[in-house]
Amino acid sequence: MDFTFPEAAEKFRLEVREFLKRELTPEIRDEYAHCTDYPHGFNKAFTRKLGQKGWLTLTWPKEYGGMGMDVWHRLVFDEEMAAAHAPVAAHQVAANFVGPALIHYGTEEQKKKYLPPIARGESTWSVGMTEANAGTDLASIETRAVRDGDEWVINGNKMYTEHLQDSDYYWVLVRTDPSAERHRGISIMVLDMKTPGIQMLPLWTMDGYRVNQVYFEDVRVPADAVLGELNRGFYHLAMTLNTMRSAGLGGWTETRRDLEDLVLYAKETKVNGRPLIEDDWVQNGLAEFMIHNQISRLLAYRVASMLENGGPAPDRETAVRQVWTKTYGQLHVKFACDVIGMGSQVGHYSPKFAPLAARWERRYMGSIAGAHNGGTPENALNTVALRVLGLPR
Amino acid sequence: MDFTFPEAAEKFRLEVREFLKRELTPEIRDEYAHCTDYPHGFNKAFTRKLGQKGWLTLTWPKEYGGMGMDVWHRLVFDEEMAAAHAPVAAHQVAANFVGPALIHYGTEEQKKKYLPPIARGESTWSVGMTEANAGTDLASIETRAVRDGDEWVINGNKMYTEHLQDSDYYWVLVRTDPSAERHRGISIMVLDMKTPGIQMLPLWTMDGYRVNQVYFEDVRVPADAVLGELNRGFYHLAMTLNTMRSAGLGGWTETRRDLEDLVLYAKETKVNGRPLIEDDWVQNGLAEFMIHNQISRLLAYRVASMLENGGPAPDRETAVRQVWTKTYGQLHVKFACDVIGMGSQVGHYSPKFAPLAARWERRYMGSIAGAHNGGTPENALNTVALRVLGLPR
Amino acid sequence: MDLGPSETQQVLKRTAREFLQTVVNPAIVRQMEEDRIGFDPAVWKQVCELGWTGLMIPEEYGGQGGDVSDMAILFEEVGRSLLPSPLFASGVEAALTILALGSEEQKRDLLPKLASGEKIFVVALTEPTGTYDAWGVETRAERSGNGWKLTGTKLYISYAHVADLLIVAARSGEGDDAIAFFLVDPKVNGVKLTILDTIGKDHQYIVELDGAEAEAVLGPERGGWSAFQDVLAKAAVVHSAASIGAAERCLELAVDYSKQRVQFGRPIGSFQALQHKMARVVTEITGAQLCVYEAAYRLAVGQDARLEVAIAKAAASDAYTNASIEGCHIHGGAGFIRGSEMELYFRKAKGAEVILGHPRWHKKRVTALLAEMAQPAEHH
Amino acid sequence: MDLGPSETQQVLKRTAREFLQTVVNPAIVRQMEEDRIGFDPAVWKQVCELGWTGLMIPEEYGGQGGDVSDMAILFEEVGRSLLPSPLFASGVEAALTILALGSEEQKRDLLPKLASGEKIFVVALTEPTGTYDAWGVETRAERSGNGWKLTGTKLYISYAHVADLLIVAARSGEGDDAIAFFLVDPKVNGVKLTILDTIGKDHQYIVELDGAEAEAVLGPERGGWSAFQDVLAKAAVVHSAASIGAAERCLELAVDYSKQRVQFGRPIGSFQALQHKMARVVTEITGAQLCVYEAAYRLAVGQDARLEVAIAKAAASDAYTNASIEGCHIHGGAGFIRGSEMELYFRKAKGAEVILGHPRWHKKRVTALLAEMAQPAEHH
Repeated sequence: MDFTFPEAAEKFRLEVREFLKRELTPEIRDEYAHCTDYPHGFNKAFTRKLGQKGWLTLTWPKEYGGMGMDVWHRLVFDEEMAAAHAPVAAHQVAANFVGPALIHYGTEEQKKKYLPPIARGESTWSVGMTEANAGTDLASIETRAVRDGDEWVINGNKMYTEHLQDSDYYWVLVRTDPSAERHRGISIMVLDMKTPGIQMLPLWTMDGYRVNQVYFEDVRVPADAVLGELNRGFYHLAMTLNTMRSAGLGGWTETRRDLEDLVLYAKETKVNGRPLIEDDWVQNGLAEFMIHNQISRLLAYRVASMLENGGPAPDRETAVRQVWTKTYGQLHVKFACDVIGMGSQVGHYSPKFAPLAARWERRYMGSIAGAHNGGTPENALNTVALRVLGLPR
Repeated sequence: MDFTFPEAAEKFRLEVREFLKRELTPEIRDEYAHCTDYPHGFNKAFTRKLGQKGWLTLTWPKEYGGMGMDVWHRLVFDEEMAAAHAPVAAHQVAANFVGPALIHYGTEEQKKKYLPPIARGESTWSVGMTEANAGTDLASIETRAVRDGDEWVINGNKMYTEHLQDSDYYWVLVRTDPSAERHRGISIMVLDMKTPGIQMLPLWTMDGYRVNQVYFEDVRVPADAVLGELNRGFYHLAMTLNTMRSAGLGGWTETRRDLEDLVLYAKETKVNGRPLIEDDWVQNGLAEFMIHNQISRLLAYRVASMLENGGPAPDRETAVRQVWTKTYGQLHVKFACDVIGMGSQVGHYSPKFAPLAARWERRYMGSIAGAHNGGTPENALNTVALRVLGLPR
Repeated sequence: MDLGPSETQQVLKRTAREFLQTVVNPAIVRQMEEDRIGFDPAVWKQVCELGWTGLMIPEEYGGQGGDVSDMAILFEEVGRSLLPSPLFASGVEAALTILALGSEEQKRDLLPKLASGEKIFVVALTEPTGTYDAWGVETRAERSGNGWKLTGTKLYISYAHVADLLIVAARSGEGDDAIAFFLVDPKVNGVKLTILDTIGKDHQYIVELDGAEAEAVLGPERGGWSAFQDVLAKAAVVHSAASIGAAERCLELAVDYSKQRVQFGRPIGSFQALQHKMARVVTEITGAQLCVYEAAYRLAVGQDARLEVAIAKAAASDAYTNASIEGCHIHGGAGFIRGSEMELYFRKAKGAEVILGHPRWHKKRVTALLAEMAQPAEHH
Repeated sequence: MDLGPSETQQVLKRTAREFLQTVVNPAIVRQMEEDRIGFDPAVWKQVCELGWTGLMIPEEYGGQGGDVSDMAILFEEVGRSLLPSPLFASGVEAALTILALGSEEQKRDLLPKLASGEKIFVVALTEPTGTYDAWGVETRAERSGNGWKLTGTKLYISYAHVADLLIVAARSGEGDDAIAFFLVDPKVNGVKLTILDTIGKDHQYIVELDGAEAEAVLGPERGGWSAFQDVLAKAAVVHSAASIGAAERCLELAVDYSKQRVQFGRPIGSFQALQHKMARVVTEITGAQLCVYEAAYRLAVGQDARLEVAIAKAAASDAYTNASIEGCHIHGGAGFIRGSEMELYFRKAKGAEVILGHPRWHKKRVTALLAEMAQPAEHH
């Protein structure tokens, strides 16, 4: 039984922390806190600096621009980035989702072409899966690619794509064989965003970040735009989703910071002369918040340890982690708002009267999207019930 | 908008209260609290006294031994009985479930035969619906009655029948046409408990009351044992279930008494010198307990008011009341145990160390059965979803 | 005992729904969020003409002579529609305050103007601590000649920017008794109004008072606070009724959406997990609504309603919050995108929850009242 | 970092499960509930021979030289099996207490007897107030010649009736420092044992001390309380591990039953509402188990584990309670009838919840520790 990081990883932590202290200027941090288009800050220059260090792709093989290091280094990096509220939107999708998937099923040519720029922090990707009529039922997507000579011609739509307005590439799920049964006949393609025919309509989420509605009108891409096997996209996708679900392992540190700030707030804020934290319900809620955060941390470590041992991400822990995130997150946001009380409705344009810089007002508005990103809370529970417990359909 | 009882009903309340003060001796109350076979006290002599007053059947037509009074009198009576912890098991099923159903679909002969003794508090009934393989899916019952000349011959089993060991009659659901589709071909029959071939195997619930497993072996009953129309039992049953669901309208008073006692306990019990009730979480939990109890009361009044206006029990309020009972009840039992802490595990054989006479220890053990009696919590939620909200199956 | 709206009240409710359907919809609500004034003056004029501003004002002062239960029934519809207007601030809070505290002369002067809609009055009670307890009134009133000068910060003051008169709670000394309600013209020196950025974008204001001169005291110079408790109670119940109406709309939206939206070949409303969510929501709303009605009834007939009011506000706020959260979840992506109807209710629910006492605060009151009443039963 | 049992611990766990399957089952557990002694002496002998009583005792005192994380792994299986025995009372609580407080001589004298199973020792700490805080120790120790006499009531003392020696916490004055642990022969005058009626029927006793003479003080006469905190921490973690094992069994029972039980033509495990209940249970158990492991690990290697222990006990108790409640609900009628396996776990869960600190109490500690640690972050 062991609960400590390898020494090398802890040493690396100091290096990352030092770097962030130096490079994460107040301006960048401010952008992160108040930027209205991205949930997690978008800064290409900062991303390039991380790429130069090789930190975006710590665990990738060296031949594709990776550092060939262990999972603990990656985890340490993620933890420090999240704790520092460092911007990640310019590289996250590319480095954590697209890259690993490509390593798995891309052709050698595709790997050579796409991976090194990702590792250098020079190419930004978006992922387009869901559609207006598909939701989380991805097997029912309607966007079609039709072969025309050496090219594919794409028509259809995608919903809720983040930061596509700043992406170089667009990873999309399209139907390439409409005659096949719904799970078959789906392929993955990569679209250079300079390709004509891609239209974007911006939408904003309640808490103020931009997601795009995307329309394809006779978008022509070359034959090698297909990633992995033709018509096997849905099976490749499972791998991508798995990677997504075992990503963000360092994210608990951001929540821990939120919690610590809330504890301080409860210590310092008085109600009729008595500190809030002396209220028993505040104590109880803070403790439950802490317990859940601790469990997020341990589940992340557990998933990491299985990955490090060469296995795939474990079903039980991975699936259960989704349930934690999707069902308990909302509870703690509500609790934090209750602690703050009347002030929890105040936004950051009234800084003087917005407790904790209006963080919880924004989190409250983001709590729905947070629970639905990458699958609904019900999807997460279904996965645990069907795959982990083997309950009948 | 009006929230007061009619004056006559309030006057009647004083009469009932006076009666209970006089007749509900400490012995009877003690029996109620500690009797191990019945959840709600079983006392035939006391039931007969109530029958002599006509109080068991306040709203029945006078021709069958009723008093022809309004629903408010009935509600007042139920409230006072529950608040006083008066024993009801000897008449409850007969007077509140079987009787009203018989009035609805019995033959005139059956009404004349069965109703007046019920009104006088002289006949005790049990109801047998569920079976080992049926659960709440009553359309799947397997007990069969086969016609043989002038008689029916019954074979099969029933589960979880309360106080059958002391009943005069047994109201049962049996399959009379096995070739019909599952909802059809079911009939209701009445069995005189003196009929040979009925075997009882006692089971005890966690909190110590007896429910019977019943086996029928060639039980022969006369042709007129069929209540209502042959093979229409499942449809008659819906009526009985409705009556059941709109019964127990006075039951909230017992919970209110529990709550008031808990408030007193929290006022008087000190933790390290500080009264429990000064703890914020205790305050919050007691308040939520009170709010839910208040809602139970108002829903009961609302159902009563609709019944009084001649309508059937309203779907929304009746269904919603089931959800309250079945889902929130458990929460408050758990909360009360939390308030009591270490002592919540102590039973009534250690009276010195059992807070509040071990009531919550017993309630905790009874909380599962309480939620499943007459349908699971899920059944209640399904009913609201499908019947009240009209959601698709 | 009927536990529901009377026939007259049912007519009021029906008429209100019909009227509101013609003058407000989600697009208008959203537009008014960004609007400087925050409501449509033409609609406001109609609202006043319908007599809603004067609904609780006796006929002798130019009102309709209704009671708080009438206003609660009306506000179920107002809440449901999310109508942006100073109706609650002026027609409920200010009207009740003037009725409860004002001298006969003040009532004769102010109430007809309020009832007709000629003037808008706004009560300025809460401060940055956000409490409705007496200790929260820290604004000081100091004698100055024959009058008073007020200094302090009032927060969360809805529609202060359109008020013709502010009714400001301030204290001239220690103790609850030293709190009085001052009439202040918002245009005098020493009053500064700044809009507050709120999740509901509902035109709440910061009112900074820096030696602002009061025109007069509303009613007595001492003892106003205790008379004001009845105002808080009635306002809380009316606001709770609005929450019930809004929660019902959240439920409708969720039910409708779940019947139409197909996933995995089935309408999502056929999935048991979502069915049970909605079943819980309707359960909570049904229960809370009865609590609100009972509180309104008791206040209307003058019975002690302290317990019922606390229960009503707590239950209604919780029901609305949950209905809005579950409604958004059921809508999935369509529930968190700006521009969706559901998203509006989600944001407005937060404001409804914290105004006039957070559910937590009311629950504390419930238990305090229970503890006060609890006596060992005679046959224990 | 592997976050789970080591290979040796996995062997221990497997062996334990195999052994326990042969010696205990629900019928035996139920029989032992009614039994005067409460456990099978023959099985107890085997348990001692397996070295479980001495698992945490250093080899020099006749034990196996394991640590608290080994014991936690073992207790996952013990908890799962509901084995009735004084293993926790003697092999965990008493062993830890003697190790933490005893003089070298006392250790040499007592530990080998405990490890071999020759003697059963039982700690008597809690009193009718049911707290594990120092203020709860109200039993008085008074000097009497060279020795001490004890007066007070100890409650919830598991297996006191088979103890060869009681280790009684009592105070000789005010302050935590005045609490010491006294060795008392339960057969001396002034000790009265009465069985306590508990929901778990788990042989807890009332120990009434009326001037009972102590043989000796275990370790120091002052300062024992602070050293004892480590005992409480380790015991809480081991008991939490037992809860995890039991909760896992509840989940298994629920899953199995729901796959077999058919209602409305489908196995009930195919209904989404029940699926989600079970999914939540497995989620809670998985999380709580990791918390227990981390606390055990930190205690074993001697790191500060105050926060982790409080989290572990709270999370494990909550997980077990919920698993037992949901398990019963899923079983329906089969879940509340005496004689069902599910019903056993439901009742035992209540005892597991309240022993060694209710989750509420541990949550208070979590926040107190958080508040102690919370400092403004440097880049805020």
